[in-house]
Amino acid sequence: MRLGEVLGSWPLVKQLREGDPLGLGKAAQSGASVRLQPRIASADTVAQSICPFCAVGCAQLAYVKDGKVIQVEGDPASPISRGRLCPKGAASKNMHDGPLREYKVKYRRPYGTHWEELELDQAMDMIADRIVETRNATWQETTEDGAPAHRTLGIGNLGGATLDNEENYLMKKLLTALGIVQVENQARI
Amino acid sequence: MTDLAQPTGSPAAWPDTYGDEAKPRMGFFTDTSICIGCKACEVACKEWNLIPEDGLVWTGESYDNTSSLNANTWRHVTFVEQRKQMHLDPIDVESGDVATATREGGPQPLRWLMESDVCKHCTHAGCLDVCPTGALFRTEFGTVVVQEDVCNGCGYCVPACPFGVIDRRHLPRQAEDAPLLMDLLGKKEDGRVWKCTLCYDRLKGGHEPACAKACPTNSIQFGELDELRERAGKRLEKLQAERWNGARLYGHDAGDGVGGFGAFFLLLDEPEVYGLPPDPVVPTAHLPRLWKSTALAAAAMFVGLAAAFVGGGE
Amino acid sequence: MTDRRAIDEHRSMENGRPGGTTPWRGSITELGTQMDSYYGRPIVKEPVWAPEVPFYFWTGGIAGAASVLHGLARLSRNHELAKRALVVGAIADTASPLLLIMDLGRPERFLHMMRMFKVTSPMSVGSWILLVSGGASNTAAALELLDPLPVVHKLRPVKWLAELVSFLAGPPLATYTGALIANTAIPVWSEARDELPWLFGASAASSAGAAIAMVTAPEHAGPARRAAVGGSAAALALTFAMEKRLGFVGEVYKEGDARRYGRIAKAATAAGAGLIALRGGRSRAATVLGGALVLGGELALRWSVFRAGFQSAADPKYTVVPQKQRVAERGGGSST
Amino acid sequence: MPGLGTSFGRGGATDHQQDLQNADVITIMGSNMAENHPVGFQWVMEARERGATVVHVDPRFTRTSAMATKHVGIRAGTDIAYLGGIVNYILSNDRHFEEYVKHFTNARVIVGEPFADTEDADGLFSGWDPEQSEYDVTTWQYDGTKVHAAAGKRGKGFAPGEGETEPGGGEPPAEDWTLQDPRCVFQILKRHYARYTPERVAEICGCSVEDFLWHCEELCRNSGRERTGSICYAVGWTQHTVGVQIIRTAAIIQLLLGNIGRPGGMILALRGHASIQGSTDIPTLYDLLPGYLTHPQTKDYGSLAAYVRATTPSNGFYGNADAYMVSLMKAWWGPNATEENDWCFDYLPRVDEDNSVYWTVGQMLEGNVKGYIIAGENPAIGSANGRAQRLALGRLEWLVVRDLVEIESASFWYDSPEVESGEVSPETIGTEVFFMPASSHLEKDGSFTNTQRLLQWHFRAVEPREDARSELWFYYQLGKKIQERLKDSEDPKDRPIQQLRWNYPTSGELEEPSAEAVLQEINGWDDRGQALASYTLLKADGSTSCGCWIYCGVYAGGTNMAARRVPHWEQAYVALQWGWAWPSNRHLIYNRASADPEGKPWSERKRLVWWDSEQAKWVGYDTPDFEADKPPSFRPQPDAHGPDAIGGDKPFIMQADGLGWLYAPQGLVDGPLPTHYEPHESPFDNPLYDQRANPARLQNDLAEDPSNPVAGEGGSDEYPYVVTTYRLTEHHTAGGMTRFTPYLSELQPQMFVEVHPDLAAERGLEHGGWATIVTARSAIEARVMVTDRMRPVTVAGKVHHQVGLPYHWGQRGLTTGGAANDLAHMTIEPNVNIQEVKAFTCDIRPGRRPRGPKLTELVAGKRAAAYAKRDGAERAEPESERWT
Repeated sequence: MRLGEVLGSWPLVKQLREGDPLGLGKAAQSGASVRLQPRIASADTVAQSICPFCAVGCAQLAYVKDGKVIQVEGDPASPISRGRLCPKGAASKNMHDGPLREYKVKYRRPYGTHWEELELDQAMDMIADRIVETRNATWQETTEDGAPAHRTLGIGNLGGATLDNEENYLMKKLLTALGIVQVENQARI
Repeated sequence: MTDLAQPTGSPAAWPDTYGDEAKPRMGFFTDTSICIGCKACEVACKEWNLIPEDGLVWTGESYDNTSSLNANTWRHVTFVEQRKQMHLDPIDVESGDVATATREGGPQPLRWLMESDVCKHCTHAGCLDVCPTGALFRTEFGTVVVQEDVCNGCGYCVPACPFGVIDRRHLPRQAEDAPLLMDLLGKKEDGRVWKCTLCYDRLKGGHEPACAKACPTNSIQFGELDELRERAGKRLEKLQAERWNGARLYGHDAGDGVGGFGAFFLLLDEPEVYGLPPDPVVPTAHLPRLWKSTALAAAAMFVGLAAAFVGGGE
Repeated sequence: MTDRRAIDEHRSMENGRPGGTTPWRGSITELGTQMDSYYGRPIVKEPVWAPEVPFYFWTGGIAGAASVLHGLARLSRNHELAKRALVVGAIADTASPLLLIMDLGRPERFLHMMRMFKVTSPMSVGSWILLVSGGASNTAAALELLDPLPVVHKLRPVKWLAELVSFLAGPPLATYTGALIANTAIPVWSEARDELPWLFGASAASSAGAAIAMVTAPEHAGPARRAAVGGSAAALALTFAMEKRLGFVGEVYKEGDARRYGRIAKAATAAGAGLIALRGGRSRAATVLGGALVLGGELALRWSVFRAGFQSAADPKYTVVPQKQRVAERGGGSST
Repeated sequence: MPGLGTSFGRGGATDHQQDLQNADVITIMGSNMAENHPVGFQWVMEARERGATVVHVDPRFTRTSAMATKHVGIRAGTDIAYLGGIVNYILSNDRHFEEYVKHFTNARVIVGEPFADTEDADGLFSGWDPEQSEYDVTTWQYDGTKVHAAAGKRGKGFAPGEGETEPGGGEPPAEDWTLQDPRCVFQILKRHYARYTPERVAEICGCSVEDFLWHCEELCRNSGRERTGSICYAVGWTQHTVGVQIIRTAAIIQLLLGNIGRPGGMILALRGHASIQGSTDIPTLYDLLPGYLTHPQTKDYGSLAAYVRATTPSNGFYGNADAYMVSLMKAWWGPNATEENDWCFDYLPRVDEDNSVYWTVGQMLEGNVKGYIIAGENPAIGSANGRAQRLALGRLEWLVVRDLVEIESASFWYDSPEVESGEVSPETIGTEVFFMPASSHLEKDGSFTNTQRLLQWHFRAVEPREDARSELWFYYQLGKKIQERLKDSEDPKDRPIQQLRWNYPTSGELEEPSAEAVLQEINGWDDRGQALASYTLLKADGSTSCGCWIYCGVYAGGTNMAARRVPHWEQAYVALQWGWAWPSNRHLIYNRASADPEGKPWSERKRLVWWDSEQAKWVGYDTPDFEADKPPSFRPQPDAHGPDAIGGDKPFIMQADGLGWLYAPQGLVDGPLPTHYEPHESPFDNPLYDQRANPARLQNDLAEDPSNPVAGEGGSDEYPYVVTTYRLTEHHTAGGMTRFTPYLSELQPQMFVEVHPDLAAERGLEHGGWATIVTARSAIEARVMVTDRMRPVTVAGKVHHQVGLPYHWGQRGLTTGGAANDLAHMTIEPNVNIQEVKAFTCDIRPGRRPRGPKLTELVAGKRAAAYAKRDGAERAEPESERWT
């Protein structure tokens, strides 16, 4: 770079040359500020989503770059939320990649005093085994007074209000077929 | 500079220094009469601007645990509970007389003020004027922004803000390439000053600021300042017709001590109740006179010292 | 923050927010009804400046006034005095920028001070003055000390020029710091805008005079002694005048650090100046003792003013009351 | 759900949130909408700006109250008294919308002789059986016929094979259009609420007569042809031992004022979880099958058809329930479900009267439940009586917890108040715990059903990291593994698993099943595999398959309607092209009622759906919730069944009689009409009747769940204050998604208790200090917030204080604190088995709670003192059914 250019890029010189004597405006603007763009402009993809907290059902847009969510904000097109979010909805990304989010299976053996590591697939096998065993051990074909039962009261399942309809459907379908009837969530309204 | 002495309502370096690049002056109108105090603005701001968490301190000051605008909080929702009527006299919603019950031995009057405070983006901004490095500057949108790549943390802007908005960040500095050999001089703290940028980057991309976009009830309104001022005037008339207790505009007047705010408010009580100065004046309004007096003082010192040489022999 | 320890560390960090539970003990609604500032929290922020700053005000003052004394001494052919004044000034001029850089949040960026020149910013103007004055006085001092070497003789014109520049930069260097703090929203500084540059100027004269007198033989140090005594008298007078005129806003000088340092300043300055005035002409020891007292007094003065600013920001009443008075005088509802 | 379901026919909110902007008066009660549904609240603000009156009735002055035209403070748990007073005001001043009431409600229907009202039996309805401590609901039936409700406990009063009696035509045989017959619903209603006078209301609820009358007048003056009003509620109503009946009272008001089915006229049930509506539509609930079909009980119905008859109305659209049911069985067991094997009806396990979550907790405590899976819920602090919940988890053999973070339900075995107090320790807890990291909503495809019955699709933004997986993945892969293990079994009990349709396309390395494929199965298809467009196409002959009949049409034409996102500015305000609302994309249900009996709009201002005689069909801004071509003049044949049995002037097409039910002859177990009862725990007697609390409420005998002594018993003075628990804007439910999130934790960083200054003075509490709140179950500590917002109420001339407790905190997360639910009891509402956490009694004292064993001592000591004072036995004989 030639000296002239160096001097020319010196805000002090700009200030005098470019009509900003007080140096309060453009002369003070740094190169980075000139080039500044919103980071969502650099997103690879934008996923249409829905807020996971309450049931108002605010529409969200999730901006993704290099396989990471870089921003979540309201979708103005929604007739319900019109792009607006409450503090929880606005914190969706903070919840999604929060400091205490867990990513590994944790196992605690009976009477154990600490968590142990466990491979996901092994955990799935162990859970499947537990369900089959407990179901066999607690199966009830009929009630004491001979009424049909076809069920186990030895296993229960709790949850659903925060899950997707499709997830609830598979949950209900599988557990009903297994004869597990204590399928509940707190949607008791 | 003299125009600083008599506020003109138009920023000193805008739009002229930007020529064709100049954009209409953008700002906020925060209408506290429809603020539900949800703090979505605080969170949306932090998410967008990647601002660090500001500490987990329960204050007991109603529902406000953020306490103030500072380097790590650029939107701050204030909460004030009062034994006051929301509306002065009977308001006439066709027949509904709000005050009746209260007058006839109903419950104590009670209202809960909530207001989302933010940098005022003053027409004449103390922080901007006193910044020695030009880190603070007036953007093409007429807003006041700190450039994190320039600020050297001299801290002059902090006491220069009549609203106590801008502040130095004391949290640990994030890894970033410091200039060659300058690491020796580096400090552990971030050390730079931060405040609302009115989402300068979003504006450049044609998006509205994060807080205004998130605001569920549109209490935070973003737009061209002139249009906002007009809207605010109409809004005040409506509220006064409805006898809202203490409704007033704050910072919309181009004739005030900072030449009007770029982000102004509709309040329901005196400004100081919300932690706002009743009559803010930009420090540099007095600067011309101050410079004169400084020059005189300098001269006086010179004369005084000279006097020390005359008389007294040796 | 991934574990509680980190959180607790963070919580304990002084990160710009007053924090803590409000001391109120009644219904928070009652407080909200009667409060005339938001839970008593500050409106304007306390400065973030560290102790380097008042020390700089002091060294900067010494540097500025010393350059002037040096120049005047040259004119009055008092080369003994001039030489010592030049060195004292140069030392102060070297300490000053170091103190300023140490105070920066990003010291490695000190050069950004030279990025622009802003008349609206006393700190910007001051930085340039300091650059010029410091450069000049140090050049002059270096050449003065190297003068015995014949090679340096060729550079005498440079030396004279440097001395001239430092001479001219002296007065503004000694006084601009008053303008710097007066040009803020801190009530006790801003309201004192008519006194502070004068006060700092006087203080500079007295402390420079004292410093130079201490290192100069009494027979040559007359002007320095007179500068110390006169400056001290002026500084004391201006302090009283300022505190009196400030009235309500000036009450912070009756509280805490501002009061403590203020009393030290007045006592030490008066005692030191008196000692120099009465005995300085004859006794070197008296000059050294008196000079030290004056220097200490002037440093305490800067500290008193510095701390007063913090106290003035911490209590919102100093911001609210005068402003409400203004509004009342204008006879208007506040900015509606 | 049954509150709305028995009244109108469907358990969902009757309208969409945006329509609130068209309301002339909005009553928010049992809800803190501004705080818990802030973005939905924008529509209330729109209405307010348009001049609508907004009234907030609540024990606390909240951020909602701050926005309302007026806040009316009442005593927690007195909602029915307040609403009943409004009913009385309407009826005694003839302010009801007469034409609407006559034509669209069952006001004119004559009720059978056996019915006796609470007025006659001092707080009990006819049919009360003190032995069983439950009602014989058949005594509440219409005169000359026996109808089914469209929701609620529908088997009740019907023998396994028995169906509705058949005069046919769905027309109740006995009616009086003059509404004068003393046994017609209208007159019964009048008599039932006669004693709910304004003075009585003020005395019970502790509000001022003036405020109450002002509210009544606002409601009445905004009813009729030109104006409408809306009511918004949430769990502030449901979480009571009379929760369903509170909602019923609101339904009665809205029917009398002629608001239901009309623009700006609704009951908006504000759900608190993203898919809480969806999780009842596709129920993860023990007593329901998808689409609100009753889950068969341990009775011998004989056949699927007989079971359908015994559990659903034969008229209206439930008349086709056999088609919905058979299609469901086809969706689950596909080709294996045949007419010959009665569509695998016997594959369905049978449920008892009560297998609800609280019953299960009792079973866990007694060691009868061995295994438990928790997915996205946190019972350890989110359910009533946290201590009992945690002890119950500790008595399982194995437990699976799926969540984003390590919630209290996963860490109970080493980090809980019981571990701290030394009651239990890891060494004494035998539960094997699997913590499985879950996917966030940004890591999976799927649909949520929001509070207005709108299905909205969300797309995966990124892949989940490491072991994190969706529930879709978990249950699908789990099913695969179980099928694998049982594939060779000869045991008939394994056949339902072996034959289960369980093949969904998967994708990616994670083998995530396709949510869209699941949605297609939910929507259903015909015998040619074509996606069905509407539930009206479902058949009982096995030719159609449908996983949830009310969702049929969400995949109409092979497109995912839930994923539609036509911007609101490109369509009318009803926004029919955004997502998809059940049923059949109808946003304002029962909208036939927006037109008068002749099919003409009641007024231009409130026009929505009307009969166009030219085109001979119903037209308007919304999808008509009515057979499009059924004219207003249509009258059913005497022997008609199903939809054909519903006249052209009957908007409530799910109901047996097509009418809005002011009086519910069936479906509810605790009364056909709402009646004020005190909460299970209350310091007050019932001023209306000797019957203090809901007689049908379900209590238990668990040692872990003792009750505080109540009014009338000695020792109630040990727990003199009423607690109400709630959420804050800044947190979500038990905090699993927010207490672990920095940006939200810093906004509300600590558990606190809200009290009025007078109570603070009474108990020596200091603002900013600490307080300990004690019940017979437990004690927790909280920072004290002294505020006028906790308005005291004057009940029966005596000032009464209430204590406010947010329930977001627990042991884990960035901010921790006492869990309010630890204080609550497990006595539950009889229709939906929900806990009563909005009103129970407590004591509050200054200072932090004792640590270690001293905590147990404090609670037990106080309980012993209270019980000692209690007359007679250690524990008074319970007056109602017990579920253990």
